[in-house]
Amino acid sequence: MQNEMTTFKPKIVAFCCNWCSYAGADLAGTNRLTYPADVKIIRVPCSCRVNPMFILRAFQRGADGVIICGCHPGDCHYTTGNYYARRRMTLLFSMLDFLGIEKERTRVEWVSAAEGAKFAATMNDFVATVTKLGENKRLEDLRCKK
Amino acid sequence: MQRIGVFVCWCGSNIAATVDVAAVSDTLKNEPGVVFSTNYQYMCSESGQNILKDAIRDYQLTGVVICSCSPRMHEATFRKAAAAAGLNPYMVEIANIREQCSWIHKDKAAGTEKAIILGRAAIAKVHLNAPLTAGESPVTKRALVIGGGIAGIQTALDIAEAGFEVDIVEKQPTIGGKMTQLDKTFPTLDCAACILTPKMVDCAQNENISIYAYSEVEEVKGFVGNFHVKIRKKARYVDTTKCTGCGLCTEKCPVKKVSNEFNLGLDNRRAVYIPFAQAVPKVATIDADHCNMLKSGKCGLCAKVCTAGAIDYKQKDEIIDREYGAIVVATGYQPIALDKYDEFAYSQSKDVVTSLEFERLTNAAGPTGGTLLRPSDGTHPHTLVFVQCVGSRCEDDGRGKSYCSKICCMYTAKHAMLVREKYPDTEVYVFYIDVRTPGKNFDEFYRRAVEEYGVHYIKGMVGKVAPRADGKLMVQACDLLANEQLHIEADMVILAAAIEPDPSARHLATMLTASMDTNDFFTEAHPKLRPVESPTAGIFLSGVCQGPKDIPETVSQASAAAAKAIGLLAKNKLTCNPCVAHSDEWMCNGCSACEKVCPYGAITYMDKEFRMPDRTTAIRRVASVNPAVCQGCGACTVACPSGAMDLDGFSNSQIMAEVDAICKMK
Amino acid sequence: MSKEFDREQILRTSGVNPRKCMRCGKCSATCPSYDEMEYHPHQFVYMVEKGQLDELMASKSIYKCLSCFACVERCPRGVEPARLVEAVRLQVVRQQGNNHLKANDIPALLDDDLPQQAIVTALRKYSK
Amino acid sequence: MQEMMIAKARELLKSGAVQRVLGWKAGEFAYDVEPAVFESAQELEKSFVYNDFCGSNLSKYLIAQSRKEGKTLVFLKPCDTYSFSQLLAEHRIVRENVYAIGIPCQGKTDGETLKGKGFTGILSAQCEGDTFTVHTLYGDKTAARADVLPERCLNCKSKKHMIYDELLGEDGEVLDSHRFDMVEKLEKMTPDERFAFWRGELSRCIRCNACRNVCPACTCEKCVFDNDASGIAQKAAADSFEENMFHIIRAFHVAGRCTDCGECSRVCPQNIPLHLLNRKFIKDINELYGAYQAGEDPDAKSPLTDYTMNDAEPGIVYHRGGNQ
Repeated sequence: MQNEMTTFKPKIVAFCCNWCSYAGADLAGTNRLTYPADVKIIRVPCSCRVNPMFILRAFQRGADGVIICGCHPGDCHYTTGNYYARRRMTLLFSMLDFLGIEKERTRVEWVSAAEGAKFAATMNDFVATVTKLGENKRLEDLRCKK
Repeated sequence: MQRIGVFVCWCGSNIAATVDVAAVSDTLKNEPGVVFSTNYQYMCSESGQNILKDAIRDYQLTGVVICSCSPRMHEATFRKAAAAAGLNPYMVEIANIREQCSWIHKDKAAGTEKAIILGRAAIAKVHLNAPLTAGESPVTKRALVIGGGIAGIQTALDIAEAGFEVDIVEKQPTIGGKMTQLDKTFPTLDCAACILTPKMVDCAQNENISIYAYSEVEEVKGFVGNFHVKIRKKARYVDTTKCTGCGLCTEKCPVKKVSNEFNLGLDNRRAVYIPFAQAVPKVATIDADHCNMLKSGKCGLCAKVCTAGAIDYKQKDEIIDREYGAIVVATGYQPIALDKYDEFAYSQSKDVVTSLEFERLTNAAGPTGGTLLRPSDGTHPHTLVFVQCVGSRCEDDGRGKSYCSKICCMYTAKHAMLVREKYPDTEVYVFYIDVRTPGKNFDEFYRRAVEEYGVHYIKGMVGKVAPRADGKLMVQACDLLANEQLHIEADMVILAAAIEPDPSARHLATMLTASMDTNDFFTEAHPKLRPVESPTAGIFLSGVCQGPKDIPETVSQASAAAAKAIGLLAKNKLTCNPCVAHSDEWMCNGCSACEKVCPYGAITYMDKEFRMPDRTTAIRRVASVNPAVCQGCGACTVACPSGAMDLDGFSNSQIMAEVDAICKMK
Repeated sequence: MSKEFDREQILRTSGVNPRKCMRCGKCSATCPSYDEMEYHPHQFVYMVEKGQLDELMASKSIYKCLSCFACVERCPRGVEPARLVEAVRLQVVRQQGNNHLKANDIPALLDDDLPQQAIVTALRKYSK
Repeated sequence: MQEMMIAKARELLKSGAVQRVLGWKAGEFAYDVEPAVFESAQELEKSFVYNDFCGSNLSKYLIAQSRKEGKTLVFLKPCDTYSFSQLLAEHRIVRENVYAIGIPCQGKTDGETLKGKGFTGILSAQCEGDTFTVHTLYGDKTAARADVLPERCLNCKSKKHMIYDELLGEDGEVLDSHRFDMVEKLEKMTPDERFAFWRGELSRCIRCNACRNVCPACTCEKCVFDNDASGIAQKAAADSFEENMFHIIRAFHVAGRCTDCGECSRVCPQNIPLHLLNRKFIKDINELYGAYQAGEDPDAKSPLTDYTMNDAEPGIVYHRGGNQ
């Protein structure tokens, strides 16, 4: 079991807004702050561009965790985008939880362009959390395989 | 099928040390659609760019993936290079294998594997890329300045000076704003009127400037370069083209007891009035709320005495439609209401005044002719107590403002100094929490008040002001440095009330789709690097509407805003960001969800006739995005339930292709 | 008990964050028993923040506060000095380990001239 | 009531005030009542009905009908008026072309529910007060009203009409319903129990799309699930995830717009309690962003196109609901 835990490499999709979090991820790189290679970043203009469909699609295609990063509320490059994203994601995550899916597989973090260290720390923490949960089965298994 | 070229950059050893670049380019060569794949030491160098250009020509590439540093670094470089080789620049995608891969991973195998996946995601995206062309929109060469205080005046003068037409909209009957009410200005003690009124006259005389006084902005439509604005010119009941400003009507009007707002209610004016002698435009205004003729049809005295025949009781509000390329907001401020500060007895005693009221009481054109007299009994005050930070830096219960109002320390020093200079028999106390005097010659000015004029500066706050039956004000305060409680018998107490944005600004911000902070100050596009621009393109900020500031700072910002507006007006065409939203009219429900989340007002609806598949025609309400206004955030794409709204450059299918490439089916 | 423990207790029972104080002194300016006190309201805030608790706990000032809450009302930063005074007092009372005024003692103390509020305040002050 | 309605419809048709009538038509069996458009007095006489089986919500049909030439008369039960009002707010219905008559409703049963309660050979049914009489081939049978009404009517949220041009009968009040009880019960379960519950329910989905087709909030000109370009279009399930995706996305797309009319669950041939997904969103919205009822106030901002600066962070999900 222990062995299995350590060899499991989760697939993590991170949606990062272009203006804050993607830049924060770049800063983490510039400062050589390491986090697992399991995290793959998709650049979007704003956290409000993240459609719940993208998240479900990622899970459908085998992602074990999805994290959305955007500018801190109030700092959105487009002024209000992350406020909408915040509501959408809150409701979506609550729904996933309602369906009995591990809520730790989804997360929203606000990371500014200056927070390279926070970005790396967040990713380390998220990867550790998802690794502990193991492979994402529930979303697939919600419908019994006959 | 696209013909894609893949270029893997080593970035010297920055990438090559932890990513096997050859393995990446070899593996990606086998991806569908990839017809060329290579790696090179420095892709961003001139020779690297030449490899890219040659490959585009030699292999007839339709799409390019560059595995290199962050797109924030060199996306523009590679797009430009691709464009030089005849490829649409938006057919270039970057896989970030430096900041987000080689620099953070130490294990070469893991780094290489991740780089390959990131490359695949970029290739998957490029497959769905479409060539994009940046649109262009024309610029109307006229600016609108909202607010005619010193900020608006300076901005208008600068823009007019550069040869562009400017309109000033001011809600008061005259331009000039708060500065007209001031007596002297720190730190030089010039008389405010002496330096302001010539500028007001300049405005009136400048051919490029039109002043719409006693007017308000009613509606703003359009976008940067092409704003359509409706201005409501309120009825003055005076024909401004005929009125000579002689003032005869203002002397004859029988309604004498109208509180004079120019003197902050410290004296009265008539129902027909000119705010002050140097008003621009210098024309009379009839106050409809108090005029007997307008209220009951009985009087008409002003019309009888007016030799110019300018009085027109039938005048109506007029709506003026104008087009502008740029809008400058200069709506200014007002002191906060002090009715919630019972401890200072502001509403109980006439001798407790705000600093702005004090300006009027010391102003030669004010109600007392410049002699400082107690408002309650007209006697000469001997002991004056100034209280700083009244409502500023308050974080308690919604009574005050959390911010520092910035100007109070300096004007209080000015007041204290002037009182001591003119009336050496007075004792002047200033209670302060901190004295903040950053500014050229500011601290020197404050020190002069203390050292040369003997103003008593006391570190501590006033806790209570109690009016006594004999007219004295009992001031209870704390001297923190002496650690003692003080009880002062004062004749007057002057409160440095916090300043807040003009209340009209909130509604205006909604019309302009310009953002505001929680205190209703307009937000700047960047707090340090773009301080005079609103995040909404084409809207510029001048003066206190953006945050508290004094006159020198307001004037510099006003000129800066003018420079930005001139920069915009000088252009004939604006190039737009091509990564904008667009709506598929066939799928659009017309439900307005997208319109509601658009921060820029870029989405409008129209009823459009459609030829349906069954050969009938139908009229449907559909959304349309103005590409010149859209900034490409994508909020609308998620609000849209049918998926009719999509974002060029970051389309639903592109992002899902990236997701798929990263996850791959299990 | 350690000083740090006292400080923790005082901050917790009062719910006051002394770091919010911007040292304007409006609490002391407004205090009706200022002259009675060795340490004034603003000093309470500062001294708790600095951890100078021995002086405060030994001082008579903690019994001189009228609990009129004028300082709480006027403080522009919502620091609430009176609650701090009360918390220091409570800390002293607790360490002494007994109640100086019990509810049962009150009927004997009542007389027509004594305002109700005085009894309530006294109970606040002298019991745990 | 039925006679009054027919009389009214006939009168309006005759005067030319309306060109057609949207109502309910008797089907082969008594419980097979279905929505129908009537264009003449004869048609009305022949098959117009209004009885305890008229559960279907007519408002969605107005999208098509109101775009036709002339006016359409529609009969709306209180809960239908919420959908009608919401569709008006979304500009889906041409208001000028609709004449809406509000009619009272004491809850509607349906064939499924009756059969589920053991009634067979149903000829017709009638409700008097709290007693429900079912006329069957095998004689009359009675039941308490509460026993034959579906869950959505037992937990009716409102007997008040939100919008109408004319009212037949009396208007009612907004009720204090217990409609969130089941959602709450699920929330109190452990995630494992919830997962088991939903696995049991959703695994029965056959992707017939009935829920979507009947839903008065699902009115897209083209549904994302039918759109090849959307990347998620698939009628048949390519993998076991497909249904989950469909139901979550569907519920999300109507979040803040769903009036909780309950049609989705009524029409589901597999009896999946789909309305619970919508109610979960409604409950969350009420708790997190303030009480909101879609279709109630046409000027209210829909919670998903609105925000406040102090909204709860998505992390709140970790702390509320489910006792993990």
